[in-house]
Amino acid sequence: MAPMDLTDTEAEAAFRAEARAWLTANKPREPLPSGNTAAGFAVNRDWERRLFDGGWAVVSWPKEYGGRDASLFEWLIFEEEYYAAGLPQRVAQNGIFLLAPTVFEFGTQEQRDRVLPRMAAVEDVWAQGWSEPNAGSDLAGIASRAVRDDERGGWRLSGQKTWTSRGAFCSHLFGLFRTDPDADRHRGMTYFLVPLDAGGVTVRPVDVLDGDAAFAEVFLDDVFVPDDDVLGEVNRGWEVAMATTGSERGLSLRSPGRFTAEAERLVRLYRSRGDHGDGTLRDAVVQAWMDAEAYRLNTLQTVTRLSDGARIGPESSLNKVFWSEMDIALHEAGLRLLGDEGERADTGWMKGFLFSLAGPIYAGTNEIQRNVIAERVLGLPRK
Amino acid sequence: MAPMDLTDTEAEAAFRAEARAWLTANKPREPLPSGNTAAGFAVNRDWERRLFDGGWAVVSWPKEYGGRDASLFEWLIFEEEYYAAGLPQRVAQNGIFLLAPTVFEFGTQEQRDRVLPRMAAVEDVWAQGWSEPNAGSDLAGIASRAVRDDERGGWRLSGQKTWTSRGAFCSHLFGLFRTDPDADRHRGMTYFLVPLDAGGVTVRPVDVLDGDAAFAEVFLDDVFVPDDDVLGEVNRGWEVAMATTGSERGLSLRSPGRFTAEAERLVRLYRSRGDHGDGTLRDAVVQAWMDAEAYRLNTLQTVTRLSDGARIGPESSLNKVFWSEMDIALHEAGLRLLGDEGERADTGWMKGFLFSLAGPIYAGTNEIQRNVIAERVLGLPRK
Amino acid sequence: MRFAFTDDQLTFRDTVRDFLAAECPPSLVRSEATTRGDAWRALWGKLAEMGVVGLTAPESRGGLGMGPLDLVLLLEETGRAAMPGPIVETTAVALPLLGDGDWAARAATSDAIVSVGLDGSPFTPFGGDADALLLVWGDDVLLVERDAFRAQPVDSVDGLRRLASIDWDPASSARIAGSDALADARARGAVATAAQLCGVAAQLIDITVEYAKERRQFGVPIGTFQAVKHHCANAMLKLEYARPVVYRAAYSIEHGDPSRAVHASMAKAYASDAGEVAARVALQVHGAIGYTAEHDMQLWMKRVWALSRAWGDAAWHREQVARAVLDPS
Amino acid sequence: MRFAFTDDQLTFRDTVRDFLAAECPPSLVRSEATTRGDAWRALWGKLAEMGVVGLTAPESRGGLGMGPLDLVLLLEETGRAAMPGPIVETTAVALPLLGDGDWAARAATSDAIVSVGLDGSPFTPFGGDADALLLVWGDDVLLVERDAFRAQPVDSVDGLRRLASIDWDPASSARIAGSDALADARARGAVATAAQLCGVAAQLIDITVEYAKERRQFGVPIGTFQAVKHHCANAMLKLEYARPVVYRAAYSIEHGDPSRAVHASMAKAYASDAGEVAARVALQVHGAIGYTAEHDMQLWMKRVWALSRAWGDAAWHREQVARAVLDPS
Repeated sequence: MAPMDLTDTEAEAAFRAEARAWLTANKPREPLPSGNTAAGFAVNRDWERRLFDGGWAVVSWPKEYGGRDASLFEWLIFEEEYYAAGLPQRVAQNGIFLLAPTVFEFGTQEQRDRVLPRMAAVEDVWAQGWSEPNAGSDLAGIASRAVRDDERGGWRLSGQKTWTSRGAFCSHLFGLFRTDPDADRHRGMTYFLVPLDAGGVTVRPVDVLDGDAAFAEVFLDDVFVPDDDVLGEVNRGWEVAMATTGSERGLSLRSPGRFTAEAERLVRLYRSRGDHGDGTLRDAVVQAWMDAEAYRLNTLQTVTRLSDGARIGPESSLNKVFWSEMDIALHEAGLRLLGDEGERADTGWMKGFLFSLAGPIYAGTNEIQRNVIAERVLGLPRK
Repeated sequence: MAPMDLTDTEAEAAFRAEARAWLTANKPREPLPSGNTAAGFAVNRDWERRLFDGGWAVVSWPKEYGGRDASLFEWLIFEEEYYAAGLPQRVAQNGIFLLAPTVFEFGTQEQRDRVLPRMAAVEDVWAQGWSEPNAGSDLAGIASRAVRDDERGGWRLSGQKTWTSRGAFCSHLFGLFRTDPDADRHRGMTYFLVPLDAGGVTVRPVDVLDGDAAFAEVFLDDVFVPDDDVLGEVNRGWEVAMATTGSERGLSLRSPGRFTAEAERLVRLYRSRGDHGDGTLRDAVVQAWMDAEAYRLNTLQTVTRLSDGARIGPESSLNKVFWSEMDIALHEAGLRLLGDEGERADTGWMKGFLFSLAGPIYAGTNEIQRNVIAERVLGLPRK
Repeated sequence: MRFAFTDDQLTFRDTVRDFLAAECPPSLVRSEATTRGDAWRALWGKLAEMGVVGLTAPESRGGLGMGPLDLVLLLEETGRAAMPGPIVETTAVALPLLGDGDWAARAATSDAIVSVGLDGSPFTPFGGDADALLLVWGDDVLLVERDAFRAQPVDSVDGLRRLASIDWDPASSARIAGSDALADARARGAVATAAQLCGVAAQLIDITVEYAKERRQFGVPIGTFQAVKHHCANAMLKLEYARPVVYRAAYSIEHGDPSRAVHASMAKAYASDAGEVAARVALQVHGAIGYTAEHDMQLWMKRVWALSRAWGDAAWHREQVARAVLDPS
Repeated sequence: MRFAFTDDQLTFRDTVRDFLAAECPPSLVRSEATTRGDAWRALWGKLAEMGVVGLTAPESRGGLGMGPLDLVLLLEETGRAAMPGPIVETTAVALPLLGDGDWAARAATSDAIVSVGLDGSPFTPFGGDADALLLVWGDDVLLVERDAFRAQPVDSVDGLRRLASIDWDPASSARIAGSDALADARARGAVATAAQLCGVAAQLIDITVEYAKERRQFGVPIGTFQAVKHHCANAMLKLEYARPVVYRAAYSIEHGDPSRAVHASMAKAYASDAGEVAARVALQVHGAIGYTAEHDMQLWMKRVWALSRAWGDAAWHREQVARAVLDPS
């Protein structure tokens, strides 16, 4: 094994320089709007298409699917440069970070060829269909069902998905449906890929705290989905889905670049506004800055392990708790620095604060994550 | 109802002046040693005897038992003056604050006459015998048993009590023993009064964090206790005992005077040491000072309610969580103010810190208390 | 020594609670919070008829001649109901400054809206709705009538705040009080806001406990999970220790206690913290549904985020206490 | 980019872990912590034979010529075992200052005990045991031999610290380094102590998890209660985020990174906090049995309370980071 080296290799440094140069030359002049409105979604989608055209949409994917076969470290570097350039989270993220790894692992060759290039090119934008009205923390409480249609060679899906991020603007949904109603709670589910323009699908936008329609409810009424759109084995959807929850909680959805960029913004705000003589605020700012850095270092450890062939395990729950609570604390510090303007609805810090509040809830509440840490990392008994 | 009045009445002011004058004239010249060693216990007992001789041992008790029929407000005033004079918690406390209210409520006239005056005069010093090796948070897990002895007119007690505060130095024990082994967990227990010099009793001192023998294990091997020493009804010991746990958690064991006096000490330490430019330390000090004051105010509300005829309910669990966590935070701030001397074993702040750490554990852990708040104050379902 | 409210005070509290339960439903709160509507004015008029708006005005000017201790429980109820209307600004702060002048009579009877911009913030609640504002110039408080100021709306995260930034002309304004009265006004504003925050927190806890009893996951109500229980218990702990601190501060102002400013700072520090904890717990226990704009809970949560900062946030008030308690005088 | 230790480093770590498991049982820790005994000296000698004591001394002086990155995992193991002995003072701090002098050889081979009093505290660990001390005079580091100082024992809450206050004579001492080396020495001391704290915290978590699996109340292991689970999870969270910060700081010192002092401060801040949380959780989960002197857990808990303060506490180190990151340079 090579010794520890926390600097870029020559290849990494070259990759970083290339990414930075491209982003500098190509990024939009004005800050991008929120992707949680119809108009904002379209603007972001255009930008992400440009990213694809430049070859930067999915750097870690194989070249044949639109990537550049970048290493995980290079992916981290790209993310750092991306957020340092002031760019926002991507509307394509749930597809490329959650669905795509599952398609690479469980999909057929035909599915990969059909799904991935269009996803990379933002021609299809994917929404996650996990939660239901009675399946939140208790994801295995999913009640939406799929009934076999042998005649047409597929399944008929019915039920309701909810809290679907940007569901009103996405073109496709990936989600779990119950295919064997007699099986145990964690069995008898199947992972389906569903076009949202299919007959029988109704999408209702749901506004969130900041007033944008960031959520949607998706109603499915006897929606036909062909066998080709079953991902992995029938009745093994739980195992297939769990492969993406590790990504969602841990590494990919929350790359450190976003937080280190936010932390730098916080430091700049501190320097321009001062701490009003409030030593606890100074301390909160430096803690937030350090936490972003600690998250980066922890991720570097994880990526090194993954590069050595390990798989991400229940320790991803540690990451989920850490980044989500850090993100809130960071934005709270920002609002405090704003002083009397801290209650304004229209600042980036308030928008960011409201967004951060969702962190401890989605992708498995932090209460569930702490259970996972206790039971699966530390080995405490479930019951 | 009279309007709110947060000042002493004339009678209260006179009472306060009298208490202060007596304490100033009579308190020991040197700070009292810890009561958790044999020698220290004796010194404290002598002082508490003097307190009794002065008529200040049990101010709220009836005159006939050594008190002065003081109101609850006067009791609070006495406690304020007592701790403000730099005096420590009393070795007699578990008797006068936990057992005595139970004797007043459930005891026979004969028991009151026999037990209370000797307790007030520190001739008998009582230890609490609740916990057992397998009955900590789960107090109903008590396994010590009492078997009927009709011939001698009493009971034979066997079992083990543990974490008994100052048990090695006390003369008597009050505790629960199982008298009906076939009853439900919370039934079939009886409340006994046990002299620790009775045949069959073995007491083993147990050292705690600061090295003093603050705990004891009490082994009972076929110890005879006459019927006269059953407090309340046979097999109703749980209900009888619960009457004192409210006191233990809430009001009496942790009168605000102790914390306001400690908070003033912390402020003096801050003034002499400064905060080393550490704004979070300054904030911690002022929070501790305010918390002691908030606890005093909360207690004044409670005492007003009690004076109006209410009984203390599950809200005592709020008090227990608050004072125990405040006490730790206050002493942590003190240790931080000490700077490099903060790790010294021989400071009052370290002693106080170690003592404070027991707070979230005894009298029902804070985890249990938070369950009680959720279930019995807020009405969340038990299961 | 007696730390309790009188039966009269409790009865008035219950009357206001019942009134708001009937007249200020969540649907009204929602429409006012999201549209900058005018429905609050009718409510304000009824509240004036009950004597609540003019509670602190002299009887000669149509008020009840009462003080902060009579008002504090009513303010808590306005927080519980997330009531729109400048009750803190008018009743708690402006009327004691206006004395027995004509503006006192007009404000007490809801004939005129009088708001205040005294807490050092550049934004004034109800600034665009007021017929007169009390504003600071140097160490003085000036009364500025409608034609001497212009109001530019500013969006707070809490639409009920109806903030505006004010452009005004001190030359055409009248001095009504000096620095001592200003200090007292700030204490009154802090304590009144603290009382509202206690009510907001209480309502958030109630909503959350009810949800935790009903919402089922893993086959049981989520309120059976110890983590949910402890979240709710922590919120209740903060609230129950904030309340007496707030009541004491109201008492100290009522009686001119020399430490009233420190007591007011304690009140605002505790209530701001209690509100923040209640809001966080409410959202976390509700989960995604609490994150939607459709759920009423968010209206109260946003109230916390605004009010916890108004008249000084918790850290600022702790520092005021620190200066009084820790620093050599 | 590669953030992992080499196989050699991990193997050495395992060797030391196995050695300490065999040679430094809790009974030894207990007797050393409570009696100021001399049993640590035999252990120290064996550790020197393994090369651990002299790890940072040049090979020409009997050392291994290694650096902080080779040492950091071993220090973590000494924390896990609560090992008595001046490994931070001698190996992490003194030897890099002693260079290739005679004292380096004597300290590396355990022939002499060399401790340091460089962190600004008036108390010096192993001050009464040392044959030589490195102490600060002005901006310089002086080597003070046994006959030039007197040591007065001071009791730490953690008996393993063997603190003494030192009375010494700068005139009969030799300057061995200046202010740059002193700054580096402080970074080395902070990171080494941080590594020990990670080990102490890891052991506290292990002990606590084992206890929570075995201890039964209400008919089930207490580790099934969600409150206990979340306590343990919180401790683990703090530890797992402290470790990479500590390792990075060791790397930065090893490579002379210009930010190494800031990285060292981050390391100590995180490790101190992680230790404090682990200690609190350990005690609360153990309950009364953890409060007794009879239970071994308290030995580790007391270690935390001493080491979290040694070389600067968390707040002090955060302020050092703040000065570097927030303040205009």
